[in-house]
Amino acid sequence: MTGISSAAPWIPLLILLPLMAGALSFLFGPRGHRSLLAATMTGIWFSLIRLILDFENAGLQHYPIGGWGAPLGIDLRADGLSLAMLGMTATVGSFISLYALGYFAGDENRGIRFWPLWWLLWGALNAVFLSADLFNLYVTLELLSLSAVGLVVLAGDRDSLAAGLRYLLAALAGSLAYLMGVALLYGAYGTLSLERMAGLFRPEPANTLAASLITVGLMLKTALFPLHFWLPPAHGSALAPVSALLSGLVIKASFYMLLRLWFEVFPSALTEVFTQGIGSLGAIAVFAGAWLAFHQEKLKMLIAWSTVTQVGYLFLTFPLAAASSTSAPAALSGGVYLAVSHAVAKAAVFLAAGAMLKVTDEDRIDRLEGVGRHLPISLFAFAMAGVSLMGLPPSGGFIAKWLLLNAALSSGQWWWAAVLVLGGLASAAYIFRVLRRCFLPPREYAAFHPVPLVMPLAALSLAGIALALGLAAAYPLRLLQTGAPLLLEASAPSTVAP
Amino acid sequence: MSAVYGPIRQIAAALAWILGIGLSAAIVALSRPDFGLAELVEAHLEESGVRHPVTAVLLNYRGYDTLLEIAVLLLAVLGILAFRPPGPASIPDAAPDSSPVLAALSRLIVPLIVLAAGYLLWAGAHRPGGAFQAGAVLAGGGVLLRLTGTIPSFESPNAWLRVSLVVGLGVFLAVAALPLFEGSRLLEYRTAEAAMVILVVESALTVSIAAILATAFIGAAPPRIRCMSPSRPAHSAEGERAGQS
Amino acid sequence: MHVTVPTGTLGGGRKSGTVMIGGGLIYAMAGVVLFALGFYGFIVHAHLVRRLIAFNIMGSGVFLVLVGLPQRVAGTPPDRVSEALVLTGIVVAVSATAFGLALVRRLYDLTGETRLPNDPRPEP
Amino acid sequence: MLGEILDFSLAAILIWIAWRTVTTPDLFNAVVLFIAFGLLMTLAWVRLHAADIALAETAIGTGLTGALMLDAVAHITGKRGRRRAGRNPS
Repeated sequence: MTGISSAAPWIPLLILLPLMAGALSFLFGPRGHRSLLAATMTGIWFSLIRLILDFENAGLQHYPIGGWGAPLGIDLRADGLSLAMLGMTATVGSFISLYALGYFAGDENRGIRFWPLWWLLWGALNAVFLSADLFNLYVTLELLSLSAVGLVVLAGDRDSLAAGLRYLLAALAGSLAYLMGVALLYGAYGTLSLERMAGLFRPEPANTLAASLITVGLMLKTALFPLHFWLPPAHGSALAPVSALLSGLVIKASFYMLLRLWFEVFPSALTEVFTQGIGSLGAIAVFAGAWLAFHQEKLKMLIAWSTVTQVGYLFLTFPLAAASSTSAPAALSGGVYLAVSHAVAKAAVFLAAGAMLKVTDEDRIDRLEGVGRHLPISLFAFAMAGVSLMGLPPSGGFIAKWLLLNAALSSGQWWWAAVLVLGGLASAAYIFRVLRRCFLPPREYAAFHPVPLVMPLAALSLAGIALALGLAAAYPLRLLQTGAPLLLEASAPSTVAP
Repeated sequence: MSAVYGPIRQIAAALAWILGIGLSAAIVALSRPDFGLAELVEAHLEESGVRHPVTAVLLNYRGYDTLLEIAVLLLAVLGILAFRPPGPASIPDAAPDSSPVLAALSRLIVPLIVLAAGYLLWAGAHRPGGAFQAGAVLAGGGVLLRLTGTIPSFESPNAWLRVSLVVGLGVFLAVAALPLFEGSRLLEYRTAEAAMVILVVESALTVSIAAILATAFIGAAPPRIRCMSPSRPAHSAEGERAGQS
Repeated sequence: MHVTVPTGTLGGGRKSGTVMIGGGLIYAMAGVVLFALGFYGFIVHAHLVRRLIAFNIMGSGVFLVLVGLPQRVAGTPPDRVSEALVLTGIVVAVSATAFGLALVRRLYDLTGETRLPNDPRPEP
Repeated sequence: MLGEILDFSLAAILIWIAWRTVTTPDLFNAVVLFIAFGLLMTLAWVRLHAADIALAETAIGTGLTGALMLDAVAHITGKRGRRRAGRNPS
């Protein structure tokens, strides 16, 4: 175990602040929710920046809650990967919060229900990214899923209720599969600490079964093909800021856990069959998702299917990182960078779409004519974020795919390189389908409602960040690689894999 | 089971068999730990502030799990409130059940329930019991009172209900954060104060758990007590419901 | 009290005479079967209340494994940590169930259906 | 020895009731069986020396979950459901 045991309050504050904000916003309703938002966001950013500074000085941070320390107590931990995910959450979360201020301005009834759920969701995300305990991760995942479902059903119509129920059932089944795996591992090793488990885990068949159950549960929550069935209805029928949260952030939490567990705790169980298999599921998701996205009639469903595609790319990390020790750092950085830039870009796209739908009152893509004239900022944001989703330069998506492409070629797996390149073309097809419509002149009878300016601006800022991630990639990538045991131990699987 | 669609049933059965057999084999083959937490739990019991090891784990060693868990419980209520139709401010309150037997019974039982909950809460420090059991028992009392009409139905939770719903999470968060101001760690109680702190947290948790569970029961929809009191005309509540949706 | 045996030996009772299959193993086995049964019910049923019941049975199975496994060697003291974990798990399960049931009721009020739309399974 | 016989029969009954709960065609039956299942789980927890879980299972697992389910079933088999109930045995 490397790193220092920290007593600075930044790690717990990142979890406590949003939870507290959730309790307060429920207690006080609409009163003072702007000041609460300002105070909490400032607190979160301040803690996060202090944590990053500490990390740069001292490296990996451990935080034994209650002073007990693992294995009796629960440890929190911050490394480069955690910080990248926390930064992603804070960035996307802040802009979605600002957007929500505008979005719920005329709908206080929903607004007062939105904020407590969203604060608890934010707290759950930070808790996932900081936890170093298998059972605690289960509780954080449940916190995350229930708040996410609560946000989906906020729309209140029958589609969103059905989608929310479908999502709830999928999430619950996934959690139980995960918990069964944890129960087996706890029975085998008598500890729940990730780091102790990492030292003890042996790839015996029983343990591998436990790891597989955990993996299936998390795949279900990440919506990897063929366990993606719940995602499009949930993300497509929720309110726009909620869709942005779900597609951008929530599915990344379970993906993060998969990376964390496989490359840190179970690397000895990584086999070529598993990595190539999960990569193939990812490849199928890339093409099937793009095909279905292209054929959607509703804008938000198109974007939701695009998320299925992007989740497919994320899972290419597994075959690329496990193949050889030379390709591992590039593949893992690329995978994480893709998760981060997709979060930013997809949130921007959903927010822009939300503004367009509020303006036109239409969810159908073929009714988007005239948006280019009436909502230029949103359309511009949509197009800019689309660049990142397609993986074109200069964007975070491009850097991420470039890293993955390098990993594919350096490990001699040209077929994954082909998936990356062709998948980008497929993404371009459905994005241009939307853009083409928007640039057509408006229909005569179409009505356009004004929206608060903060909505298109929030979308535009996120889209700008998606591009900036491509121009200033050096710092986040260095952060990801400093003191991250995940990447240091990534060479282990290559010696084990047949 | 003839009603269930053939192929799905067979696939599900096959998967369930594989799962069951695989997991059974795994349980038998699983290695045994050379290390258990039981000794550690006992070794630090003195410092934990309680004598009952399960309570020590729940509220001290792994108190952070419990902190998040009470947030999960609160989410059940937040989720239920999230999709309630806005509707008019006055849902016609389902008439209190006039069944004299139920009313008399509840007058008799409710004090006993409160007593039992108090005992469970107090007992948690040194023997089985604690906030969750106490809260659940109390919630049972709340449901009973709702059935007899003593507790009114609500459209959106009023201030008192909101306070009792979040007091558990709020107090726990405050107690967890307090050591941060003294340079200690999250949830790091001083040994001398641990017993007191745990009792405060447990009391707040009991209130919230009871409120949350009872709200989940009452708040899901206007109550339907038809099945339990056949004397009441069955259709009045139905009519309200249908008119509303 | 605590006995270590080589990994992978079943029960081990016949081998050394000091290790016996504890009651924990029986319940862990039952837990596994319940998990599989619940899983089956979760898949085959279209009715949402039935699926929530199946979910609860699956959950009970996991909890039995969680508590049973650490006690599988006879004479092992009960593991208080796993007991606390199960208490947490029960509360999480009841939260999810309450939320799910409320959603089912509302969906029924809106649509008159107790199953998800586009469900390929015919109504039992 | 007696304890082991008890454990085995309890495990078998738990599995049997769970099987009935999952496969019974009738919704109301399933809920009632599930409540019975919860009560038997309480016994299992006692046998596993987990008195806290036994208490919680009775109060929360069986009591509240059961009440919630009965209430939900009463709700969805009323009204339009009653017609449906007449149409087929569930």
